[in-house]
Amino acid sequence: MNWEAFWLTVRLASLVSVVLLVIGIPIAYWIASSRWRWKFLVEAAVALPIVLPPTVLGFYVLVALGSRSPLGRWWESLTGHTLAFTFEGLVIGSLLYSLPFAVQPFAAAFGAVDPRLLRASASLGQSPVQTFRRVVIPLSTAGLVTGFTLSFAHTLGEFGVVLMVGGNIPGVTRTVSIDIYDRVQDAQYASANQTALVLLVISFVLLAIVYGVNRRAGMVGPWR
Amino acid sequence: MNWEAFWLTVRLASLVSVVLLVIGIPIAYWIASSRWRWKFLVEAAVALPIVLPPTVLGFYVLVALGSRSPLGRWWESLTGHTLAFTFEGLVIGSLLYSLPFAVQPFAAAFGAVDPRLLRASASLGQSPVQTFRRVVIPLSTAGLVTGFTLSFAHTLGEFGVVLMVGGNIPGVTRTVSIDIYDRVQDAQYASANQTALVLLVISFVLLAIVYGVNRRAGMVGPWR
Amino acid sequence: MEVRTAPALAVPQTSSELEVRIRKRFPHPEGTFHLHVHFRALAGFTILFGASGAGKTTVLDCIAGLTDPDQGRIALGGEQLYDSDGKRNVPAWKRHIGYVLQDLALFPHLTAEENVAYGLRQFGAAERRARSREMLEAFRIDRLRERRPAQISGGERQRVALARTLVTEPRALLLDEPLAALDRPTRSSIVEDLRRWNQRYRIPILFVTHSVEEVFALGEEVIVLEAGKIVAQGQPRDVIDAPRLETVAQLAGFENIFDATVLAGHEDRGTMTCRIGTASLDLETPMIRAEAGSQVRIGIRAGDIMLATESPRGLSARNILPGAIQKLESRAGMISAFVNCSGAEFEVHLTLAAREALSLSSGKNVWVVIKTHSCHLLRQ
Amino acid sequence: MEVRTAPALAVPQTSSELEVRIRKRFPHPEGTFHLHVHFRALAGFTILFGASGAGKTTVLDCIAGLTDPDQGRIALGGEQLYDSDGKRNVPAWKRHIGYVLQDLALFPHLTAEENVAYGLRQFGAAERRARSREMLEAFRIDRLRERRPAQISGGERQRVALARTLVTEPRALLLDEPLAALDRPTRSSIVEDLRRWNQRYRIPILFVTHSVEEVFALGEEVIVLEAGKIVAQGQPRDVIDAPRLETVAQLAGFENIFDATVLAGHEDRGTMTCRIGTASLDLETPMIRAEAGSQVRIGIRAGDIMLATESPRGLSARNILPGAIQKLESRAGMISAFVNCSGAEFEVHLTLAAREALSLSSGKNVWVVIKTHSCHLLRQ
Amino acid sequence: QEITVAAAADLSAALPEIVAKYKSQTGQNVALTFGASGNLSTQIRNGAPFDVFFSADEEYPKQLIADGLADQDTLYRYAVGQLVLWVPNDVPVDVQKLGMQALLDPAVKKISIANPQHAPYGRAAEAALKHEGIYDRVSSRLVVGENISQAAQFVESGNAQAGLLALSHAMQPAMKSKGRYWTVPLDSYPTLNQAAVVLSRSKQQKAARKFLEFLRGPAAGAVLADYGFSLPAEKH
Ligand SMILES: Nc1ncnc2c1ncn2[C@@H]1O[C@H](COP(=O)(O)OP(=O)(O)OP(=O)(O)O)[C@@H](O)[C@H]1O
Ligand SMILES: Nc1ncnc2c1ncn2[C@@H]1O[C@H](COP(=O)(O)OP(=O)(O)OP(=O)(O)O)[C@@H](O)[C@H]1O
Ligand SMILES: [Mg+2]
Ligand SMILES: [Mg+2]
Repeated sequence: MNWEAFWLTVRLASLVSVVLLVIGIPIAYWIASSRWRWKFLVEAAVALPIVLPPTVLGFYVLVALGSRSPLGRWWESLTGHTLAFTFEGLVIGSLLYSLPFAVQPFAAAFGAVDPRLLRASASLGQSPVQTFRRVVIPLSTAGLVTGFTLSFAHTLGEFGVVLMVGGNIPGVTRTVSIDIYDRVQDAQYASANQTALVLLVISFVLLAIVYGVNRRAGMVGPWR
Repeated sequence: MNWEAFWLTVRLASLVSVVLLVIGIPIAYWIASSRWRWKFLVEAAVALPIVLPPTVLGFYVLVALGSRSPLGRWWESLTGHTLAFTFEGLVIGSLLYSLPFAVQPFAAAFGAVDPRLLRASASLGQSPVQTFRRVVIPLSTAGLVTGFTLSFAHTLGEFGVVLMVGGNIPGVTRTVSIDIYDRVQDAQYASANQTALVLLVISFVLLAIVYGVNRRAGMVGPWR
Repeated sequence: MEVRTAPALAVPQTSSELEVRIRKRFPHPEGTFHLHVHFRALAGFTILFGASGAGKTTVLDCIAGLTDPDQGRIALGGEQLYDSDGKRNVPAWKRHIGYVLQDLALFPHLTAEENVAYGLRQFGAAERRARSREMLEAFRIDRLRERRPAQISGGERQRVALARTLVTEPRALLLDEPLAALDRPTRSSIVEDLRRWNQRYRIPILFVTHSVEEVFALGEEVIVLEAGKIVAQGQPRDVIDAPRLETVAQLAGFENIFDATVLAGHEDRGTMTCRIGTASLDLETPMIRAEAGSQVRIGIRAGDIMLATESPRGLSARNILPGAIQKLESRAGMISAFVNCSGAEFEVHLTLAAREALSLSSGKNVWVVIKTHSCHLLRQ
Repeated sequence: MEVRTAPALAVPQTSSELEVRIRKRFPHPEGTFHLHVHFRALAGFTILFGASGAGKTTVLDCIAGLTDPDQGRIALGGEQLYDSDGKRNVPAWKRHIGYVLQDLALFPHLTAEENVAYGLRQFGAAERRARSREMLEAFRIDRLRERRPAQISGGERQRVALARTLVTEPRALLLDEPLAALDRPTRSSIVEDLRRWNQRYRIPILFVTHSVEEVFALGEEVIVLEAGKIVAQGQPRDVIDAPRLETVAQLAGFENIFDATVLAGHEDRGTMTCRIGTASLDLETPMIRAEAGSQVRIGIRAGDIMLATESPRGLSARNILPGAIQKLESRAGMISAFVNCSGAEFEVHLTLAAREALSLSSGKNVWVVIKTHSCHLLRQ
Repeated sequence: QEITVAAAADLSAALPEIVAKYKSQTGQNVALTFGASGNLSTQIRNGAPFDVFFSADEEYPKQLIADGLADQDTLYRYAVGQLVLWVPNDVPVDVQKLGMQALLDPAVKKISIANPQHAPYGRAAEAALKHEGIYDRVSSRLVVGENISQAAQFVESGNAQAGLLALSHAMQPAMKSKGRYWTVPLDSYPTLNQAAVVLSRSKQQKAARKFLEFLRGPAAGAVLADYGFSLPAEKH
């Protein structure tokens, strides 16, 4: 059991899903509230990262962050090392790849809030941002939980991007998913199964906690 | 440009996302409407396939479909061949892997429908199933579109499971994502870039059509 | 509305009586709300009347099957809909009971016409269309038929909700303040429509309203709820015009309610004398079982009091009290006169015509004339 | 409600007048709805009155900033809120206008208390709590403070919505049928509260209602809307009690409206004689500019008509018509008598007291007495 | 100071053992990263912080040298890979006797190989099939794994009935009990030279070279042989 990889993975997934909460909410807010007629193009663009095979996306990210790209060189001149093959690089790659899993459910939930409540809030002197914070967000918890858990779980299992951008360096960028992959490749099935099982159980517990805390009320009404 | 792979991929992604619509809706309906206290455990379980690295999940699927598993033998006795390395096998693997991307947004949208409308529908003599069809589904389009596009786009880019279960057979199981991957591996960057670009453009157009048709109204209200 | 001559849905011709005997508790930290009612509603209008929060909507929810009672029995035309003993609980959508919800709950994704046609799934498209068009016309909202609920006014929405329920030809009808957002002419014409509907279908109709006018316009029977219990039941003229309870008198709009002390009884004429509050003013009221010295409350409608500008003679009324007009106020189509009689203030309603005839004005000395039987002794 | 002696929010002491001049069109295939109004509302109550769909809510939406007019100007206390020329359009949330929406729109995720405190973000937690508690008590809903909107009754919700808006101490107040779901005693006590509020704050209050009672209880000024236009404006006693338009008379609840033909004018006493419908019944009415033979409509309130059991003498009233009582009906606290005079049926309102005094019953011969000035000539 | 070694996936069993020996001798820590040789070389080009690169072929190291990313003088052919035809126990064909011809048996419905486009063993498999003259008759039954491990998984899970795999795989304990193999003659496919190189970017040139040196020694060679790698015939 490679606990180092576990700990790294959980850190990565938590960080990515929390950052996606932070940057996904404003993007989704814009998508849900803008009346720009070409908005649907932006919506389509948000979903694009996931249509590429993850290793290929990872390849492009690698090239973009690597020591031969301007971005990579700028970062290197700043920090002394490239973004690729670091934990920060993993975070960037995973963020890009999991973005749609956060943004799309958020936007769907925001758009479903009863507009009459937004009107009421404005008439009570609350600015759009306050209204968003005090009415839209609390009434969108199901969508927020969905986006959060999808991006969290997806980052746990993320493999292609992480492998490419991270380079599978123990303790720095070797996540559980790569670890399991390595074992399977190596025909160490027993230890692969064991690691996969532990990953599944821990993920299950984490997800169950999230869903349990944010218990859906169950549609009220005569659903018998 | 490998148009055969393209066509195959689009067929796969369409089939998978449509099937997920069909089987995801009842599952999401159950999640949204059940008042079973342990329901949250099922919700957590639905998200589990994505916490495994896709190739590893693919490996397990491969084992489950193979001639050494009961399921594989049963299928083989029925059809004369194993499910692995066939288009049907790809569909099964992708369905499993993309399930949470469909079910979770669906369930979130269903749960957000105003319960008073369900009461009104029941009082007008409509059974829960009719109510679901005539009220819940039409009021959940944003969530349905989200789940549909996420599962569609994700299947387009799916690589690990497809590679494992499909065996990369041209015209049968070689999808675009594998094709691009092969080219990158082979250092044919120019043709990889070109294929990736075509995939991105076509996906973008398809997604834009879906979002354009199901245009979000934009939150009504004084959002200035 | 025009009544269809050949309804495709069979109208139940059996005596359709609604029997309700239920208990339902909403526990709250500040005190449990406890609904406990037992009543029968025959075909025709039964008005549910009562203060805000009395439990009217909860009763309707239970009958419709949208809320489960804790215990009891609900039966319609002999069929058990709910029985906590027999463990029977017919689901709402199988009860065939029409219900116009207090918050309307129109389907936001459907046009007005589609909303109205929503419950007509059993018919073909043409029939569905014909029936809903007819109903929209009856409620004068056919011009809205292509619009969504967000694009019509509050009163229009209320009419769509009514039409949507009535068009399904239910076995019983539950109407929760269905006319609250309507103007007077629209309201009267819908009241007329409902009366005609009632004559045609003869089903039990439970009608919640706060309007005393609607009680009298529609009510064959009225049930008054207070804090989840039935406190009065009967014909409007008995329940509303001659209330036994102070709360009912308030709901019915009794303008004059006084504290009083019983002075003496007069067995011979079945009356007693009561002294109003601290004023040295005695009223003769109907007899009740109460000892001399006990405290009572007396309610008198402003419309039951007469004013005279000369001391009236030869009247049967036993209470003729001199006083002075304090002020006159215009009300809708009438005048309220406030008359001070030895410290007690009486509100008296007059028609505009009567004010002219008596040439009343502020400060004028008048006689207040009150019949014994206009003095209602109220329990608290 | 008890009025706070030291409000933390400065009450604008300047003459706060609301001026509204707007156009707004809702194009619909069946005909465009066209709102075009111009009015001023001074501090105090201005009632918006009009049939369902007349445009009342649209006016309030425009003033609140929740709907953009197509064109016009809205100013409050000298500040331009909207000006289509100057391209000024202050967003709703900066207007400081309180608005109780017709559909309430309580926040479903907040308790009653949190709903009420919602608009008080500028205060500290303690102050916020104190203010909302006080307001909840004033509206007698403090026991609900921990509950969500789904767990309270319709009338309770309405009171929460009112409290939520009033607690913010706005510069102007828009109330869209805020009392529609309330019982009579609760309604009167809130009317009292609102009057006191008005005396304290002296801000413009636009109040939409369908209740003539509320118009008279609150209205210093009333504006009648019809199909998006102002058709009458003034004090209730002029507008509602002496309407010039048939539609207004209907909204005000005029019970008797007849077709009539002008027979002759009497310049000397400023009256004219009209023949009612096909009945051979002549009425003397106030003079208007109309030629003999032209068609007019006449409205008479049931409360403005007197009944006499003997032929009245020495009365100034010029219309004394013999007839027979067709039927008597109980109304809330009064009696409606339907009297047939030579084929025309008059509805006459009597107090219960009057019925007893005259011992009226069906079939009895009576005289109907109508003053000239109770006959209102109506435009259509 | 630790050195980081990027190594082809087929060394994932052998290399840890060698590293353990090396550490007990010298106390030097060696971190191992396994991956597809193509991926690893792409990553090296983009700045991956590796010190030594063990490729599964000779091409990738040579290209790195040509691009100035590795030092020519450190290039070392550490092993030669061998191709075997592997058949699971439940497939009734006698591979020992039939050799490649076993693939024509109707019981063999699918044959797994690694991707000939970029995996050396895939290229070798293709060449061997062509050499045997049966490529055209079996090509419709080929399933392609993205690397040699995946090709092994296809047969091992029972989805393919035969596979052209690396000897190093066939010798793994997990595989040994499950099937039988026939070693494909070395002359039927181009030699699978596997080479290692020290990377120019490495800041620990000395330690890296020292580790490579150890690999030339008999201790490391024995371990490699145990895992099915034959030692190179000639040395640079
Ligand atoms: N879902 C609920 N959960 C808890 N308490 C409730 C719920 N619904 C209603 N109540 C409470 O039960 C009581 C009765 O409510 P109900 O809605 O039946 O009143 P109502 O007579 O219809 O009043 P209104 O005239 O204001 O509509 C009220 O005190 C209310 O607060
Ligand atoms: N958003 C909208 N889009 C189109 N038409 C609308 C919209 N809102 C209202 N209307 C129409 O404009 C007219 C005026 O509506 P409004 O809501 O102002 O009426 P109202 O006087 O408030 O009526 P009520 O007393 O029934 O509430 C109605 O005919 C209505 O159908
Ligand atoms: Mg109610
Ligand atoms: Mg309105």
